[in-house]
Amino acid sequence: MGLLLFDVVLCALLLTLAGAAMLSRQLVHAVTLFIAFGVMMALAWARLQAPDLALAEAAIGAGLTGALCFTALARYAGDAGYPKPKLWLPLVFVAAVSALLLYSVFQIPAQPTTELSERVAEHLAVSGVSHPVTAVLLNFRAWDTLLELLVLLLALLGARQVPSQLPLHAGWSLSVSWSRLLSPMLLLLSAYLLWRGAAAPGGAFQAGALLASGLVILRLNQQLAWLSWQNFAVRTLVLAGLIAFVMAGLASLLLPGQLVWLSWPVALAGGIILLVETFATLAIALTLALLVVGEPEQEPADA
Amino acid sequence: MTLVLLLLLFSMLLGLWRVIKGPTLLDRLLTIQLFGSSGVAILLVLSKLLALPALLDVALLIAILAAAAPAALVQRLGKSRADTRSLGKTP
Amino acid sequence: MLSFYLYLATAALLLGVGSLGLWRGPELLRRILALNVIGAGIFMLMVSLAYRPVLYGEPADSVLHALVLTGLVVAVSATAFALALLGRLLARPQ
Amino acid sequence: MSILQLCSWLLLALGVVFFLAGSLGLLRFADSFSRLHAVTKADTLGLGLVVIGLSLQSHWREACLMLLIWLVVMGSGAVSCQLLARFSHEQQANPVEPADPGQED
Repeated sequence: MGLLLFDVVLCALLLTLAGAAMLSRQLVHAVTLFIAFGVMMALAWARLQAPDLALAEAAIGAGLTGALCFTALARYAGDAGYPKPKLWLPLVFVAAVSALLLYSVFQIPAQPTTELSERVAEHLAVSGVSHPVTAVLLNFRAWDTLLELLVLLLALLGARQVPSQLPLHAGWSLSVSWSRLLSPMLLLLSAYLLWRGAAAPGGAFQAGALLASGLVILRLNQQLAWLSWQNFAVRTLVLAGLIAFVMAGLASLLLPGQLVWLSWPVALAGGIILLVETFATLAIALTLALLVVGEPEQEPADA
Repeated sequence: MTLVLLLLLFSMLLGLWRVIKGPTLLDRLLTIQLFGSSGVAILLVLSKLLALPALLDVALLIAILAAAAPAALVQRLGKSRADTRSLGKTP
Repeated sequence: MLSFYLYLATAALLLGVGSLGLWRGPELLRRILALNVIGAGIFMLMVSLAYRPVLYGEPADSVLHALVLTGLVVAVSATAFALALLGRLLARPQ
Repeated sequence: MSILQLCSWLLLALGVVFFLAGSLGLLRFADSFSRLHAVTKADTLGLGLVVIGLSLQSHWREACLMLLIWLVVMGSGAVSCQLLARFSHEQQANPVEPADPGQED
């Protein structure tokens, strides 16, 4: 009963924050509301017993989204105001669509279809890890993860085609030293999440997102001058996730008894997954960080 | 335990007014700070209540990122012209 | 049971709110945020569906969790790409 | 109910009170800087009390993790308080964007 009330308040908060972000008059307010919305989403995932998602959402929402949006805002500075758009026509249309959606989601039966999760549980023992989400991501549906790394790479390559420079400003010394103080902890926590992914919530995506947030925060505080596409090691590591994945797939094909691409032999599965995940973490972290703060360094224009 | 959870969420609900109404950007950023720390507390209690120890990791993650992020973000936004202008003014 | 439908309804309403923002704008950045809100609604739909086994005392559906996890990271990279395009658009001399 | 549990519940209740006080301060105080003060201090203390309260009911490893979380939040409360105040101060001195009209819907 109490938990239901908690759900009601949480859902109301989520909807209010989203609605206010969409309707607020100034863009900067929309962005802050959206960041608050991200924090609440992490809580919702935690409540819905999806700790993996809560980890990823927290890492993305608290670090990356904020940096992305504030960078975009800084570009908007000095932009003229926009005329206030009409509210009623879209509102009526959207209300109708929402009513339809509401009607259809209430048709969904509460009885779960357990076929897939039963099959996951059945094959968990031969996957090399004991955490089902990691087993799905890195073994049963390894194709998805491989292609996702490709999508990340494509996003980075695409963003690099449209560079627009925004100078980094000298950080406040308190902020710089505080972020430096926290950086070992960030590194340690993401390594822990990566390692932990084999048996408990954690894994390459969460660790990668966290590491990316850390890199972005340090970069915004004028650290990590090496973090740019010009650096050969960075480029190599960005590609390393994909390469390690493909190599692992090819190598496991060569082993006797292996017929299917991207299916790991049982005895080696744990090791292969850890290896692939390590490179994937580094690749995800660097790709996301470059996407967020990737522009070439430049002296402030009028300093 | 559920009562604690509810009251913590209620304290976030109180903050909602400030994040929507402002009036200054500082108030909004502050409310995000409040959401961060109440969120950490809620996650701690939830991890106990739902018996999900992994939520403690989530709480640590939010704590560390919320610790470092606002400062970095604010620099990105606010210092741009203000800083160079003030540098120009000093004799 | 009730919370399951509550989160489903929230997912549907988030989709509605997001599409309102997408239509209304007026700034491009707000439209990108609106797309993210719609994405959040869809993720919430999937996660609520994954929550159903919990109602019957079983662990949540890991396949859906894995899908949403992939989706979260793809969504942030797509947002970053969209914002890069936006930055280029704004940097263009008027 | 053992003494330990009683203490734990008392601490939890006290922690929640501090959280609510912080939020009330955010809501009621007159200007941004006093609100800043209310949030960053009261919440840190509230979180500390919640952490100690929960630790009394937990395994020692979880208690250590929670203590670490509290330490981080304590540091970040102090630092971000300073930084946000400084940001606001600089922005007031030379505003980048037109001043906020103060009301909106």
